[in-house]
Amino acid sequence: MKALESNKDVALTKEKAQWMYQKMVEIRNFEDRVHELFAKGILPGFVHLYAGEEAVAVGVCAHLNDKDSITSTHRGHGHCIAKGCDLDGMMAEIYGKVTGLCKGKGGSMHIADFDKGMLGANGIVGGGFPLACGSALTAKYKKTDNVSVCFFGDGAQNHGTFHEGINLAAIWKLPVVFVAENNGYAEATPFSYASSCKSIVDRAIAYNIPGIKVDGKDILAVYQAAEEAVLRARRGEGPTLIECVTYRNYGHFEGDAQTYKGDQEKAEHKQEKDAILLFRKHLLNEQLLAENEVVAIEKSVEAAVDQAVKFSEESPYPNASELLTDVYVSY
Amino acid sequence: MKALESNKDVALTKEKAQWMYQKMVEIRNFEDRVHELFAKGILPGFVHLYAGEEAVAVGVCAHLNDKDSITSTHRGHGHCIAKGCDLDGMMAEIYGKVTGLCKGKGGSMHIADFDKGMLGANGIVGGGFPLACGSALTAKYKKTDNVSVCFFGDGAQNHGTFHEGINLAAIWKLPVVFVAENNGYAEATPFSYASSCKSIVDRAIAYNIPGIKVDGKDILAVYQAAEEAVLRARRGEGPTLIECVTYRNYGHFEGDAQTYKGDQEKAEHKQEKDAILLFRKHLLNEQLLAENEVVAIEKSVEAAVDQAVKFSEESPYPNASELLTDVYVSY
Amino acid sequence: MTRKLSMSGAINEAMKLAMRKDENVILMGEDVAGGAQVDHLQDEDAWGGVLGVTKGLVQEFGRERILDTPITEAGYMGAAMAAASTGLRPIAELMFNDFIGSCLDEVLNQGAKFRYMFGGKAQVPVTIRTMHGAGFRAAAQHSQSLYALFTAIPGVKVVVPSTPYEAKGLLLAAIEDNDPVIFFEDKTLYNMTGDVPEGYYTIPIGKADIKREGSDVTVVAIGKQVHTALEAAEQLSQKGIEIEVVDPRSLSPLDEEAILSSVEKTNRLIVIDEANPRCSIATDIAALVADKGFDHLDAPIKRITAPHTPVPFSPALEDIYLPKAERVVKVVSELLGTPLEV
Amino acid sequence: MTRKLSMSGAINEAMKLAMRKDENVILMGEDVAGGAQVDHLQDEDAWGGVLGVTKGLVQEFGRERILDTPITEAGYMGAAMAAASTGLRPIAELMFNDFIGSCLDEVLNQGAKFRYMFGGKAQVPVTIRTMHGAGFRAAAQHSQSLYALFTAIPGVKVVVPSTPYEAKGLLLAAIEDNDPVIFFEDKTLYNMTGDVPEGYYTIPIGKADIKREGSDVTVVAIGKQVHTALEAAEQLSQKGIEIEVVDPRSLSPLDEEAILSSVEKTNRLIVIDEANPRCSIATDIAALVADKGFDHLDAPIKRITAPHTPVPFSPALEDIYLPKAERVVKVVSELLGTPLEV
Ligand SMILES: Cc1ncc(C[n+]2csc(CCOP(=O)(O)OP(=O)(O)O)c2C)c(N)n1
Ligand SMILES: Cc1ncc(C[n+]2csc(CCOP(=O)(O)OP(=O)(O)O)c2C)c(N)n1
Ligand SMILES: [Mg+2]
Ligand SMILES: [Mg+2]
Repeated sequence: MKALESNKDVALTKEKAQWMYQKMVEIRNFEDRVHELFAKGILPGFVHLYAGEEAVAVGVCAHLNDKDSITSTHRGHGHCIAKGCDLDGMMAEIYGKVTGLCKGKGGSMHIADFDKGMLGANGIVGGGFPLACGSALTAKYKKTDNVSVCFFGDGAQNHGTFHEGINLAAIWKLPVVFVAENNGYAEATPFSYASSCKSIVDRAIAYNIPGIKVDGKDILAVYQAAEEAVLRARRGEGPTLIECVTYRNYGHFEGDAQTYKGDQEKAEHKQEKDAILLFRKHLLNEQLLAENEVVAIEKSVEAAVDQAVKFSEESPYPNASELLTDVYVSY
Repeated sequence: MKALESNKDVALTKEKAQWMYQKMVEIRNFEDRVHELFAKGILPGFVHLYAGEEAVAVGVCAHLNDKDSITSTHRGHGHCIAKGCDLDGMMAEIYGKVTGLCKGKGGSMHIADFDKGMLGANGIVGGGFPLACGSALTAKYKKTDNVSVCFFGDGAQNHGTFHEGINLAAIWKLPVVFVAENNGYAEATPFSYASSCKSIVDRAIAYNIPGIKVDGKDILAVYQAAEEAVLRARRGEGPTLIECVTYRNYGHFEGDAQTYKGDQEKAEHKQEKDAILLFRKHLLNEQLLAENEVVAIEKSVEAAVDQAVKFSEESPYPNASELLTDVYVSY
Repeated sequence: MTRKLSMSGAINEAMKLAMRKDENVILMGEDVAGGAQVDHLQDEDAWGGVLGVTKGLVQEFGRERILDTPITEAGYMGAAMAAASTGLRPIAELMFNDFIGSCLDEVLNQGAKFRYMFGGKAQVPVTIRTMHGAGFRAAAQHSQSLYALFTAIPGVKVVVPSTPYEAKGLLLAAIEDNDPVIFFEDKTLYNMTGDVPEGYYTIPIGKADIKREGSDVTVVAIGKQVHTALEAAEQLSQKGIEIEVVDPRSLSPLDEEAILSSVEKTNRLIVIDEANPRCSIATDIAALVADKGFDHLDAPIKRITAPHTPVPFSPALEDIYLPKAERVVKVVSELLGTPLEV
Repeated sequence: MTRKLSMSGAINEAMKLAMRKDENVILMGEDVAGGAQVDHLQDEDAWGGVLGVTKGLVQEFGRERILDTPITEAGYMGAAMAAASTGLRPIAELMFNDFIGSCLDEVLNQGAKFRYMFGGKAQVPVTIRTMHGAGFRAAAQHSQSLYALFTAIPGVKVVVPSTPYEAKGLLLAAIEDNDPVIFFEDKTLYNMTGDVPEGYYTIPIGKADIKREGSDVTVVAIGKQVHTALEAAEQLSQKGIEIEVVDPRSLSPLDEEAILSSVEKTNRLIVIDEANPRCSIATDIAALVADKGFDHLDAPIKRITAPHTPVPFSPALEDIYLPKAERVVKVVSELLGTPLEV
């Protein structure tokens, strides 16, 4: 593991620091709000929240532009936000409204925004590995210097597509960064039970590619590891595997009683190990942002999420005719 | 890699040595004959020959009994013979005759003999990994000390089922021995192109299991590695990955012009690297068998293969009624 | 003794009874217990299945028989096939039938073909339990009804129960069966309750059930759609139209006899199937009757199905995606030449 | 200019033309070139596909566009889907359609659903070429005809050509299409020759072709079975019976119009399909006509298919597994009430 605590010599511009903090807070706020709305019975469907893992999506996406692409998971809201998706459109999608990013046809597990390089949340565990290779292949073939990032969970890395995707990326030297979000559990099953390796990065050697393990609660560590990997990919040197050790604050999906978690771990991840609190402290200590600037971000995000909810509530459902659009219907 | 030349301190009983030599010669002879019959247009279908790789199947199966099971590949004749399948029944199966081991319904790619623990050749590359876990699960659950061996090629180890199967065997400590037959090619595609690892055993670390690489032309090296792995499995300590570096003397399937092979490699594998010639020399040098005993084996095998062909030629095809047996037909 | 039980309770009970009866029956799947190797959950489950259907099994049977698997559908499904062919009688849970994309080979080319391809040498007594169906706001990848895909595969049997009573008896029959059986559970029916006898009983696979007798139109309905048909039957009955609701219960084998003799009586056929319409069980049953029942038909064979689109997420769209009683009423009326007053 | 070309030659030519026309077209698959990174084969192929269909492409287009893949169907098929949705137009070869078991998810839940599930945001212009069909002595895992499985999936199109001319024009149309298209090639037809125009042309997907006109019975036949039907037509014609042979050419979309208007003329329908019979394209077409063409039908709809078993290896069994012209002649005769003299 490269670093389990902040690498203090990561130099962030103020602008970048601001962006990163804002995105983290957006994710947290958005997810907390979705949690409430779901509890109230307002939101339909399966919802998997990203709260607690913000440092991963944001630390990685800090290195990407709109032409770079990411593949995501069932737990995709954080990736969407970090990649620049519009909060209104996201929330409306989760509501199933026609103003959603996918016209309400996708829902929480299928938010996509190709203009932002967000290739889609994915309800199929392991679905992203081959897809990330595909967008990377496009980049390589067209000789752009764009990269693809594949976010995936500790559970997903036991799926066959992990193996096939990474091997393919490795032999074709595709510009992919494979980012494991090791939150310790796949549903109610611990990583340590389901996976024969001690660390996900142990598997990098099977593909002869670099593996970096970092504290996924430490956004600077994630940022630094991702920088290395993204640059390597842009240089045409092939894929990297990054393991981010993290934790999800909520259950697997909304409704999960989480009996498999220990009380202590739950508590500490909400306090001393909380990625946002840690980053906030860092920003203030290093005087990258002043207290009032931080608070301003927090306030503006709250307003933005309020607005997203309002937007969604006021938006209409799709028309019945939408049932038959966006697909070739053969009868 | 453990040993690229014979480990001279492998102690074989005379009986074992005899059995091993006989099985190797049976495989070679059988395959050479199938090659001829196919060339003459007598045999139908896709046929993949095992000649050249005898030391692997025989060196491994030397440690197995009829209650131990193996899963095989499209290149399955050698595994069948090493596991004790009847030559008559095998040849008749390849002919599509009703006296075949599967009544002619399976053919070369689907020879199975459950009484001998041969769970079936398999036309699907990578199909065997999960299956080997299944028979091992039966053994573990029933608390027998039986093991399962999964034979697979260098091409198969890039398939997702490799990853899923080995991880499952590792976490459940299933009694499986995974035996890679690295013959350098998957069809016309070199191992070094398709696989991001330098050696297949490099992948053992991803599953936290022992990996042993041996010269697959050296039956004693294979024998020794397999012994260790089989005993480990019987003791309930879980799976092992063995990589046997080998070579197929014929093409991928009958009809392959093999333009991708080098002339030199082709030549040397038929001579100085030939597993049977090497073992023969060893047997004579170490006086495990006398020249006349070796020759007697060779003669008897030739007769047995002649007999298998005769048996097959004289056997009838299945009756039309067989079309609808051995399956639930729902109309 | 019969008491009220939910569909999921009935399925749970069937597994318990099967496991008590035969120690070769094991259960494997993702989080079928949950919390594997979590210290405080050694003899307990964290989940007992994603929707709790296998709850409590690990308490009784322990973690040697209730096996949590990694997210490796191909891995454990293939293992189930070979475990079955070497002496166990596994129940393998494929959490959502949509995930068959990750393990089709293990069914299509392995388990389903062993017996035939090996000339009768192998048998594969495996039961795959899987969730299907729309209406749960679970979107395109968690709402499909893919039973036609399996019905098309020779060598496997396909069961789609519509009531708790039948779920229990058919699941026990599936577990006893020596061929692979795919057992479909509509996730939106889990909470539906019904009378379920205590104790062990089986319902033969391959026998349809007439859920309501009638003489005007035969309505064959699959799974949850049996209830749509019954709802329509009530409404129609008030107008003096009596439809016969046939529940095939298993799609492979299909009780052709039952369908054909109902059509012989009613001379009209409608099939209700919430799956996509092409190459479906609805077309299968229609084709059967268009051949062997042709002489008894007085009207075109109608199919009421989902449209040929993925399942949309938005409640507004998903609600119109599924067949509805009103639509059945309308089609029946049209078929009988008694169009509805609007 | 038109000249004789084999089916595989026509398919090969179509790929060449597509790749010359659009540099976003690439080809990927196992050994589509072969010999990757073998020193003496840098600009040459070792195989050009397992049966030589892609032979010579690497010479013209190089190894950046003709991509040999590892044996990782899920890996490269998923890559093809995302490459397609990000600007390329890949042709992905699934060597045998039977191998869909290793990559169904990439089609079923990914490529096929992107456009709808993402509200129209994505398009997936991918063409999957794949071999199917029995008769090659390739046994149960290499002989299936799985087009029904794909036809059942909303979002993908399915093409099954029966002649070299159509193979070329339909493949070019498939590559131009912005939805995923699965293109089925019967391996036993590769050597069949026929007239094929030079140059670039497309045949629209969704238009059936009347392969022979007739007024007595409509025979819809799929792929190679078109030739079985034509053979039967010759024999029947000598007895004065004229069957109309309809080749749908694409199964999704299906040219319902063409089938229905043929039945309107002949009043009788037979479907010949070598796939297994349940939930098949044969049932699909039968169901279509039993609904929308019912009023024109004078006789039961017959299906001539494989039995509901895996494909047996033995030549003795495989030969009776497949539909035969004699069987078609027999069924036609029975349908017309003119049983054959034996
Ligand atoms: C192929 C497939 N199998 C199973 C599931 C059900 N499922 C959804 S999320 C999940 C757990 C994923 O765990 P992990 O990859 O660690 O991601 P996390 O939820 O922890 O973010 C499972 C089993 C699925 N969606 N797809
Ligand atoms: C899933 C699947 N993909 C592709 C094939 C086609 N195929 C048959 S054998 C083979 C090569 C296998 O190579 P390897 O595993 O090295 O075994 P070898 O032939 O060298 O013994 C391929 C690609 C197949 N049978 N199954
Ligand atoms: Mg996780
Ligand atoms: Mg090989």
